[in-house]
Amino acid sequence: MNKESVVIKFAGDSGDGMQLAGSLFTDARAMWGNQIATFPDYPSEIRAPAGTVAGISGFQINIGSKGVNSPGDAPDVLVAMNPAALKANIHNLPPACTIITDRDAFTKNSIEKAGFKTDPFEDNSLSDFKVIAAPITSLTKKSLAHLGLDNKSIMRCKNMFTLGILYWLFGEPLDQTLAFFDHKFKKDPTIAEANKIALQTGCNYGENVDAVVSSMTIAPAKKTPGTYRNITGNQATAWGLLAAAEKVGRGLFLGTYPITPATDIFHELTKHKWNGIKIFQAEDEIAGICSAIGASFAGNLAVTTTSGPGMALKTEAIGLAVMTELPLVIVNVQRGGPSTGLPTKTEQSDLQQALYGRNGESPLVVISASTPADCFDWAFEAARIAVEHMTPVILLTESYIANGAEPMKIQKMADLPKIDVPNESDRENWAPYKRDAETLVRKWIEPGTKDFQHRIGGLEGEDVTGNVSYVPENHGKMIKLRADKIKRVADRIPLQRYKGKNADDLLVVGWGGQFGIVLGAVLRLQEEGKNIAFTSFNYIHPLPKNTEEIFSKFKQIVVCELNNGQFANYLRGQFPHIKFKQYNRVEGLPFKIKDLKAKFNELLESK
Amino acid sequence: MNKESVVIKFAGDSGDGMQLAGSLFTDARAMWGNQIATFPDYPSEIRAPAGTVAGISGFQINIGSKGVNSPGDAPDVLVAMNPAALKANIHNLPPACTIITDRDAFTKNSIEKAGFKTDPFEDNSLSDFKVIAAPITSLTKKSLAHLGLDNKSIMRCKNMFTLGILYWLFGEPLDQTLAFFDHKFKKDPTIAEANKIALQTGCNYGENVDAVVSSMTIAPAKKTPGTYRNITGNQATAWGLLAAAEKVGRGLFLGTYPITPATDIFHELTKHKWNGIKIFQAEDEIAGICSAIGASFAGNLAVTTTSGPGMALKTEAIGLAVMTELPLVIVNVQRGGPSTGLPTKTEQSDLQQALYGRNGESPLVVISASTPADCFDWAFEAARIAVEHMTPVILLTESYIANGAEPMKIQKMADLPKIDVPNESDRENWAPYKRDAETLVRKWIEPGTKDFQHRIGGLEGEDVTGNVSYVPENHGKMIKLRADKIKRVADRIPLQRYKGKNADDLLVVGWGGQFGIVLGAVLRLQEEGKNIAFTSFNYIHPLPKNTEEIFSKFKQIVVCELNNGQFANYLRGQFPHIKFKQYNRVEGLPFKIKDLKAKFNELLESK
Amino acid sequence: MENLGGTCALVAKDFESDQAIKWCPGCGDYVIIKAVQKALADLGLSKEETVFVAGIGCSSRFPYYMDTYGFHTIHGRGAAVATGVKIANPKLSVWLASGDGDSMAIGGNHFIHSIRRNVDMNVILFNNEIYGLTKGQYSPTSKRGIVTKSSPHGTIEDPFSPGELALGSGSNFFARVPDSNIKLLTEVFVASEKHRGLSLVEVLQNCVIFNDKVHEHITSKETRDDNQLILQHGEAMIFGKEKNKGLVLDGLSLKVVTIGENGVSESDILVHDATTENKTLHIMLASMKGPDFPIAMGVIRNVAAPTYDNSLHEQIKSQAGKFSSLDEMFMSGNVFEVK
Amino acid sequence: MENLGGTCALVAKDFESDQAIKWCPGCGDYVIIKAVQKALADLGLSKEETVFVAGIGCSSRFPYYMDTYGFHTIHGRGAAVATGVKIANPKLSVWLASGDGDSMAIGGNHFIHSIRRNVDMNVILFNNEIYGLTKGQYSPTSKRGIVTKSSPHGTIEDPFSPGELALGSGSNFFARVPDSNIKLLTEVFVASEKHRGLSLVEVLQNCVIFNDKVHEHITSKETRDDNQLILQHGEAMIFGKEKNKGLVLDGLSLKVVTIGENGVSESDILVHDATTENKTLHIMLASMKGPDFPIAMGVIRNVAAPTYDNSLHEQIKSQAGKFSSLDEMFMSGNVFEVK
Ligand SMILES: Cc1ncc(C[n+]2csc(CCOP(=O)(O)OP(=O)(O)O)c2C)c(N)n1
Ligand SMILES: Cc1ncc(C[n+]2csc(CCOP(=O)(O)OP(=O)(O)O)c2C)c(N)n1
Ligand code: SF4
Ligand code: SF4
Ligand SMILES: [Mg+2]
Ligand SMILES: [Mg+2]
Repeated sequence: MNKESVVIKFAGDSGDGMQLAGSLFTDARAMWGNQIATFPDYPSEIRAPAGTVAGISGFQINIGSKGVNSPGDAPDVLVAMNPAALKANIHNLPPACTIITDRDAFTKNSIEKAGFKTDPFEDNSLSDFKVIAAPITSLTKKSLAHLGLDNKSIMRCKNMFTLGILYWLFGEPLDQTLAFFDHKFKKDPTIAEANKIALQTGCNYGENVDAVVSSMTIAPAKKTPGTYRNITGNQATAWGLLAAAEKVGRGLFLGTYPITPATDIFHELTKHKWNGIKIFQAEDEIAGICSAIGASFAGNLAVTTTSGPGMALKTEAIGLAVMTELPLVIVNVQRGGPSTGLPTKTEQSDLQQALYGRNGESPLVVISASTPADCFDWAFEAARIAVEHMTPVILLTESYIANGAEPMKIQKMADLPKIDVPNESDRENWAPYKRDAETLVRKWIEPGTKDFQHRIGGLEGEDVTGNVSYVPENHGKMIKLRADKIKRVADRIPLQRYKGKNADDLLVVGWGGQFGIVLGAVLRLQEEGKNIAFTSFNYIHPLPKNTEEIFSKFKQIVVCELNNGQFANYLRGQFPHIKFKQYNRVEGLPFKIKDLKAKFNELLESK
Repeated sequence: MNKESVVIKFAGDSGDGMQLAGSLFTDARAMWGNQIATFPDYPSEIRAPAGTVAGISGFQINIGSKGVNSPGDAPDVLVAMNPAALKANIHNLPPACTIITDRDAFTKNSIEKAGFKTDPFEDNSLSDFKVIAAPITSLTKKSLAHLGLDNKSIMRCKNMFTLGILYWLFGEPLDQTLAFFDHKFKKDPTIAEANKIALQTGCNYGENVDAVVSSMTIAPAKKTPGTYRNITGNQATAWGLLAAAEKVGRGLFLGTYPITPATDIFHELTKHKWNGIKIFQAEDEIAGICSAIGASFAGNLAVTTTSGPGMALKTEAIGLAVMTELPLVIVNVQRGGPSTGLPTKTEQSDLQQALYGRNGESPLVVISASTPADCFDWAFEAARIAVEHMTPVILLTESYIANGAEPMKIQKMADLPKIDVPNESDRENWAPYKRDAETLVRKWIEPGTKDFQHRIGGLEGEDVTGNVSYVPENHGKMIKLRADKIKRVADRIPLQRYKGKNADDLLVVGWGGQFGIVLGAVLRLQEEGKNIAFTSFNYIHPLPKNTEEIFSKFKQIVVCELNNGQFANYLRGQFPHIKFKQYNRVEGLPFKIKDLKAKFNELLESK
Repeated sequence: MENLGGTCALVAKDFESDQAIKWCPGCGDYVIIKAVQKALADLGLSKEETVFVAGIGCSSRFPYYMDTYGFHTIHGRGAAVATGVKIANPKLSVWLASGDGDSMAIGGNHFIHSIRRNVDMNVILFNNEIYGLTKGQYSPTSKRGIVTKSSPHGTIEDPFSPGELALGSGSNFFARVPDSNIKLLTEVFVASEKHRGLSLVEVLQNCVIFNDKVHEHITSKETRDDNQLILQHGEAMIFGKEKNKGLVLDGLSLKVVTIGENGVSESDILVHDATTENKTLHIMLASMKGPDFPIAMGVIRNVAAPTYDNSLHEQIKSQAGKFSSLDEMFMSGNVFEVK
Repeated sequence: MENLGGTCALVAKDFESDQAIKWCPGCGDYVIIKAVQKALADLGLSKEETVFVAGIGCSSRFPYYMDTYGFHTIHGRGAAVATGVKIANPKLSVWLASGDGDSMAIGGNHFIHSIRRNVDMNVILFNNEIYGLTKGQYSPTSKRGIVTKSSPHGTIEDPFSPGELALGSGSNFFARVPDSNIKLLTEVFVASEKHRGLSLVEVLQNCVIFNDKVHEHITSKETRDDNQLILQHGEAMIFGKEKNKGLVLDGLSLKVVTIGENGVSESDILVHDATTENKTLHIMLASMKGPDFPIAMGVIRNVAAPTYDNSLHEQIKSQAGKFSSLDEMFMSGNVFEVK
C-alpha cells in the first residue's frame, strides 16, 4: 500500500514513553524526506493514575509526501499501550484504522479500570479495525531476559518493541535509531543494548508473525532544497528571538515565570547562555515583564513569555511599555480559558485580551504565528517591529503549534533581514520623545551614554520633551501620536495574500496556528472544484493595508477561530460595511478538517 | 438680574480652601432648591508649588432652576484667589464673566510667578469682564485683628471673606453657613468666630463698596418633592452598596487598595462599620479582589473598588470569579490613561478593558452610572445583578461624576426593590453547578451549611457537578452556558429609552458619566427645533433587548465618548449592519456643550 | 436542610471526598493529606465548618480531595482568598494548602502580609523545593546551585528560609515537619488549628518526579535521628540516635554538644520555650542548617497575639449603634426638603 | 557623541535636573535628595552611569529631579524594573527610590525577592508610615491604632519592621537613618553604593501633611540623643545626651545600661560589627523599639556575598564557546538534507 499521508497516534500512560517513541519516529521519517506535523496531547496532572483514561498521554503525527498541513483529524494507525489508551481513542477511529496494541495489557482488571464494560477483544467492538495485538510485555521480557536488567528497566523498553512494529509497517530502516541509542545511552551500554534489541525484536515480530495488515510506504515530499530539522513551535520561537537579538546587536534579555504551555521557550533559551543572553526567572509574571521593561530601558532586546493567566497579570506593565514607547516582545502561548481553564489544551481565546486588555487608550502591535516552524519567523518579526517601531509587540502562538513539531528549513543568519535600531548620536537635535517624521518613532538611548541622560515614566508626558504634563491638549495629541505610530507599522509590513481565484464565492479567513488545518480543508475543496479561497492573518494589529481590498472581492466571508468570534468582532470594528460570518469551536482542541469542509460546503450551497 | 443657571468656578492654591468654599456654597444653594452639578479639579501633586498655574485647584459649580445637566462649559463667575488662578482660567472665560479676585495678591512677584508677562489689571486684558477686585487679604486681616489669632489662621479665613462676596452676589442668606461654623469648630470658638466674621465682612463688602455688578438671583428648581442632600458620585456609590447589602441580607465585604480617584468610596464605606460591614485594606489590588472573591464564596456581598491601573491587576482574578460564577461587584472609577496617565483627570477609556480584558472567553456584566446621584442606583443595580445572576459585575464610573456632586433625592430602604438571593435548601436536588432553567443561574451556598460541602475552582468544571473535567464537549458546553447566562441578564433589565421623536434625523448615543453634558447639548438643539434624539446607555453588556430596534429608527447615529471610540466599536460588533459615527475627545476633561452642539449641527447639516 | 440530631464524631476517612487523587504514586502529598484528615478528626471539626483554600500547584489540588468546603483559586492568591473567607465568616476553620512556588514565589506578598496581619488560618506550606505542576523548575526555596529544567547550569541565588521569612514578617506560629512523620504531622496540625492567628506549618515534602530525595539526608531512616531535632515545648533540645546530643548557647550562636562529654550534662541543654515573645532563639532554631546542625522540627514558635479577624469584628461591635438604620444615616447631616 | 576629555569632578548641584520639585514645603524628601546628590558627588559617580528607578508615590517622583538616567515606573514594581536594568547593564549604578507603600504594600514581593537574590542596587525606602500621594491612608509600616483617612477608628494590624523583614529575606546590607541628619544620610548612601549587592537604606521620613511628626520622638532636637543609637562599625554602642548609655547583652536580650553606674564601664558595652555573617545581633538591633530602647541608626549590617548580576554574568562567561555562532547551533543535532 502506497499512501500520500498517514496519521499515527501513540497513546499510553505517562510513563510509557510515548512522546519519545513518537519523536524518534518523526525524526526518522523527516530524514526520509516526508512532510511532518505533530501534536502532543498530555494530561494536566504530572502523573495521573496509570491505566485510567485521564492518565493517557498522546502524541499524534501526520507524515506524508504532500498536503500535510496539520497533525490530521483522526489516526490511520493507533498505538495503544493498554486498554485505557484504546478507550481514550476508540470513538475517534476511522473504520480501516490499524491498531497496534499490547495483548498482555488486557487483563480483566485493567479493562475495567479503563472503563470498558466488556473486553473489547471479545465484544466485537474492534471488528471494524485491523488489529495487531502483539504480546508486547511478554515478548519484550523474553527478548531481554539475558541482559540481567531489573524489571522496571525492561518494562521501559516496551515502547521500543512497539516502535519496531511500526518501523516494520512503514518499511523504515532501523540504523539511524539504533545509532541514536548508542549515543543516548553512551554511559550505560546495557540499556543501549536493551533498546536496540527491543526495537529489532518488534520489527521482526511484524515481519514474521503478523500478516493481517500490509505494510505502508510513503514517498518523500517535494521540498525546497536545504537543510532541515524537526522543531516545535516553542523551540522555534526561542530560536527566532536569538536570531533577532543578534541582528539588533544589543543583547537579549528574557524575564519570565513558568507557565504551561509557554515554559519550553524559557527552557530552550536558558540552554543558550553561551550566546550571551540574560535569563531571569522572576518571582512572578509581573516581575517577569517589569524586569524586561527595565532591560529594554537599559538597551537590551527584551522579551517576556507567558500564557493567558500570566498575560492578565502583565497588562498593567504593558501599559507602561506603551506609554514609555520601549521595545518589548511579549509572547503569549494561548491555552484553554477562562481562568486556569484547560492549561494543556489549545485555544485562540486571548486575542481580545491582547488587543484591548489594558486601561486607557493603549495601542500596540499584535501578530501571530501559523505553524511550529514559522514561529521562528514571527518571533523574529515581533522583535524587528518592537525595535524599529519602539513599541511592545504581542506575539500570539497557541498550545497546538507550540508543542507540535514539523521540519523547519534552517536559515543562515546572513540571509535574515537586518533590523534598524533607532540609535541617536546627535545630542543637539535630540529629545526623549522627538520622533521620526515618517514613522513617528522615538530614539532608543542606552543609559551609560554621556549627555543623553533623560527620564521617562508612566505619567502622561509632554510631546517631544517627555516631561510630565497635565495639559489637556497635549494629552489629546499624545493619544493620537501613539495611535498613529502603531497605524504606521502597516507601512512597513508586506501585503496580505490569499489562496484562490478572485472570482471565488467564499473567502475563508483564519489567523494564527489553525492555519495548517484550515488550509488543508480549503485545498481539498479547491481540488473538488469548489469556488473557495483562503487567507490567514499573521499581522493582526495593524492589519495589512490591502485587507479591505481583499475582503471586498468576495461574496461571502467566514472567519474561523477557536473562540467565540474575537477576530470576527475585531474585523467588524475595522470594516463596518463588510459582512463576516463565523465558524467557531471552543473545546480545547484544534479544528478538524472534516468539520471545516462540512461548514464550507454548507456556506457554498447556501449562497 | 434673574438667571436660569449660573456657573461658578472657585480657583486658588491647594491651601486656599477652595473645595470647602465651593462645598458650602453648593450646600446653601441646594437648600434653596436649585439644581446643582459640581466638578472639582485638582492637581495631582499633593501640594504643588503655591502661586503657580500647576498648583491651582479648582471647583466648578453649576446652579440653576432648570437645565442643569452638567457643571457647565465655562464659568459665569470666577473666584480667583491669586494671579495664577486667574491665569489658569482666563482663556476659558466668556466675555461677560464676573471675576472676584484678591487685589492684594497681585504683587509684581506673584504676577510673574503666575506666568503673566504684564499686570493683567494694567494691560487691559480684563476689560471684557466685570471685575470685583477686593483687597481680600488686607480686609480679612483687619476684620480679624481683634481676635488675637496667628497669621496662618487669619489667612485661612480669606476663603470665607470671598464666599461672603459671593453670598452677596446671589442674595444668599448667611444663617445656615454661620451655624455650620459653630458646629464645625465647636472645640475652637475663636476660629468659628473668625470664619463668621470673615463671611459677614465679605458679604458687607459686596453690599457696601462694590457697585459694578448687579447681584444675581436664581429661582428654585422644580423637583420631585422629597428630602434631598448633596452627594458626590463616590459617596453615592458607597451608599448604594450599603443599601444593596441590606437587601441581600448576608453582610457587605469590601476588599480594596487605595487609588485615585476611587479611594473616596473606600473612605466613605469605612465610616460605616456601625452597619456591620467588613472593610479590608489589602496589600495590593490583587489581594483586594481575591479577598472579595473569598468573602463572596463565604456568602457575603463582596465588592472591590479601583481605577484603571488597579483594574489591570485584577483581571486574572476576575476570570476566576467568572469561572466559579460567584457574585462580585467591581467598581472602576475611570481616570486618564494609558498607564499611570493622568490620575486626577476624567476619561472613559477603560470600557474595552472591562469588556475584554481577560484571558479566554470570560463573559460578565458591564454597567455604568450617569450622574453623581445615580451612582447610588447603579451601585445598587450592580449588586442586584451580581447576586441574582451569580456573576461578577463591573460598574464603570468616572472621575468626573465620582468627584462631582449634585442633590440626590433620599430613597427609603423600604421603597428600594428586593434582591432575590439564589438560596438552596433542598440537598437532594442540588449540585454546585446545577442551574435555574430560565436564568441559568447556579445556587449560592454559604460554607458552614451542613451537607452542602462542595469544591469550586478555576479549572474547567463539569456541567452540573463542577468536578474538574478535561472533556472537550463539556468545555464547549460550559463556554456556551457561561455566555448564555450573561445574555439572559437582558431578560431582567428594563428596556432602553430615548429622548426625541421617532422621525428624528440624528440619534446621539452616549454612555456613562457624560450623560448630563450630552443631554444638555441635545436639549438645546431640540429647543432650537432640530431633529435630534438622545439615548444614553447604562447597561452595556448585555445591552437592553430593544437596542437594535431603537437604532434602526434613525437615519444617523453618532456615539459620543471620552475615548477613541470604544463603545462605538463594541456596538459595531453587536450590530454589524448598523452604521455608527463617532465623536471623541481624549483630553482628560469632560465634554463641552458648545463642542457637542457644533458637532451635532454639522451632522444634521451634512445629512 | 435538616440536621438529624445526634453528633456522631467523624473519623479521618470521613474527610475524604469522592474525587480520585491524582498525585504521582509516592508523592509526599499523600501522607500530608492523611495527617490533615486525622487532625481534623482529632480536633472534632465538622465538615461544613471547615474550608480548604489553595492556589495552583500539585499540592494546591488539595481541596478537591477533602469532603469539606473547598476553593482551588489561582496561583499565589490563596492566602488573599482565605483572608476574605475568614473575615466574612470567622466561625469557619480556614486552611490554606500551598506550594513553595505558590506561597513564596508569586504569592510572596500575600504570604508575608497575611502573616503580619495575623489572620486566623492554618497555612500548610508544601515545600518540595521545586515547581512540581509545571514539571520541574527551581523555586525560591531551591538550594543554590541546583540543576533543574530552568537552571541547566545551576541556580545562582540563595533560597528563602521559610521560617526566617515568616518570623521576619512577624509570625506568631511556625512549625516544621518532614512529610515522612505522620504522627508529628498530625500533632502539629492539631496545634496549628488550636493556635488563634496565622499558623504556618512548613512540610518538607518529597517530589518523587522532579526533586526526588531532596530532603533525604534529613528524613531517611538512617540519618533522621542525627539530623532532626524534634522540639517539644518545655523539653530539652536533645537529639541523636543515642539521644545524647543537645544544643547550648555560645554567645549569640548555637552549639551542638554531646551529653556526657566535656562535662556536659542534660541540665546544660537549652529547654524549648515556644511561647516566649522574644523571637531571637526561635529565629536561630528556624535557621539551623546541616551538616553542622540538626534541622529543627515541631512547633518552633507559638505565641498568643490579637488576630486580625477578631479585632475587625470587635471594631465593628464598637461602632454599633452609631445609627439605628440606613434610613437614619441617609437622613443625617445636611438634608433639605423639596415640596 | 564626543567626550571632550578631562574628567571634571561633579558637585552635588550637578545632579539636579531642570524640573521643578513638587513636594510639599517641609517634606522630608527634600533633605534626602540633597544627601543623595552629595553622596553621588562624593562617590565620584558620573551622571550617565547612574540610573534612578522608582515606583509610584510622592517619594517615587525622585527620578524626575535627578540629572541622571531615570525611570518612574508603576506602583510597587520599581525593584523588578531595576533588576532588569542592572542585569542588562551591570556597569550602571542603579538606585531605587520607593515609599513604604510602594515597597512594603503592593511591591512587597519584589522587595523580598530582590533582597534574596542580592541584585547589586541601592534601595532607598522612604518610610513616612503613610500613603502620601493618595492623601493619607495607613501603610504596612503604620503603627497599630493609627487614625488615618482609611482607618477612622484606628488600625488593627501590626506593622512590618522593614529591617526585620529584610533580614528575614536574607539582606546583606541594611541601614536606617532619620531624614533630619543629612550628614549621616550622605555617609550611609556612600556606604550603600560601595557595598556590592542589594543595600537597603530605610529613611525615617516626615510627611508634613498626612503624618506630621510621626518620627518626632526619635528625631527632635530634644530627644534624639537619647532615642537614637548611631552605630559605627568597630565602635561601642554608646548613646545618650551625655554619651553615657550603652547596650549590653543579657542572655538573648539587649539591655540599656549607664556607664559609671552599677560598675558598668565603657569596655562592657557591645562593639558594633556590621560585617559579621551571624545576623542574630543585627536583627536584635534592627528590632529595638522605644521607649525602652533607642532606635538603631547607621549601617546595621554590611556583609559581603555574591551578587546575582555578577553570578549571572559569570555563568554566561562559563558557557562561552559552546557554539561558535548561531549558524553552528542551528545546524547541530538531528538535521537532514533535502535536495
Ligand atoms: C498566573 C500563573 N502563573 C503561572 C502558573 C503556572 N504554575 C502553576 S503551579 C506553578 C508552580 C508550582 O509549584 P509549587 O507552588 O511549589 O507547587 P507544587 O506543584 O510543587 O506542589 C506554576 C508556576 C499559573 N498557573 N498561573
Ligand atoms: C496599581 C496602582 N495602585 C494604586 C495606586 C495609587 N497609589 C499611588 S502611590 C500610592 C501609595 C503611596 O505611598 P508610599 O509608597 O508610601 O509613597 P509616599 O507617597 O508616602 O511617598 C498608591 C496607593 C497606583 N498608582 N497604582
Ligand atoms: S510532580 Fe512531584 S509534587 Fe507533583 S504530584 Fe508528582 S511527585 Fe507530587
Ligand atoms: S504629602 Fe507628605 S510625603 Fe507627599 S510631598 Fe507632601 S509632605 Fe511629602
Ligand atoms: Mg513546590
Ligand atoms: Mg509613604
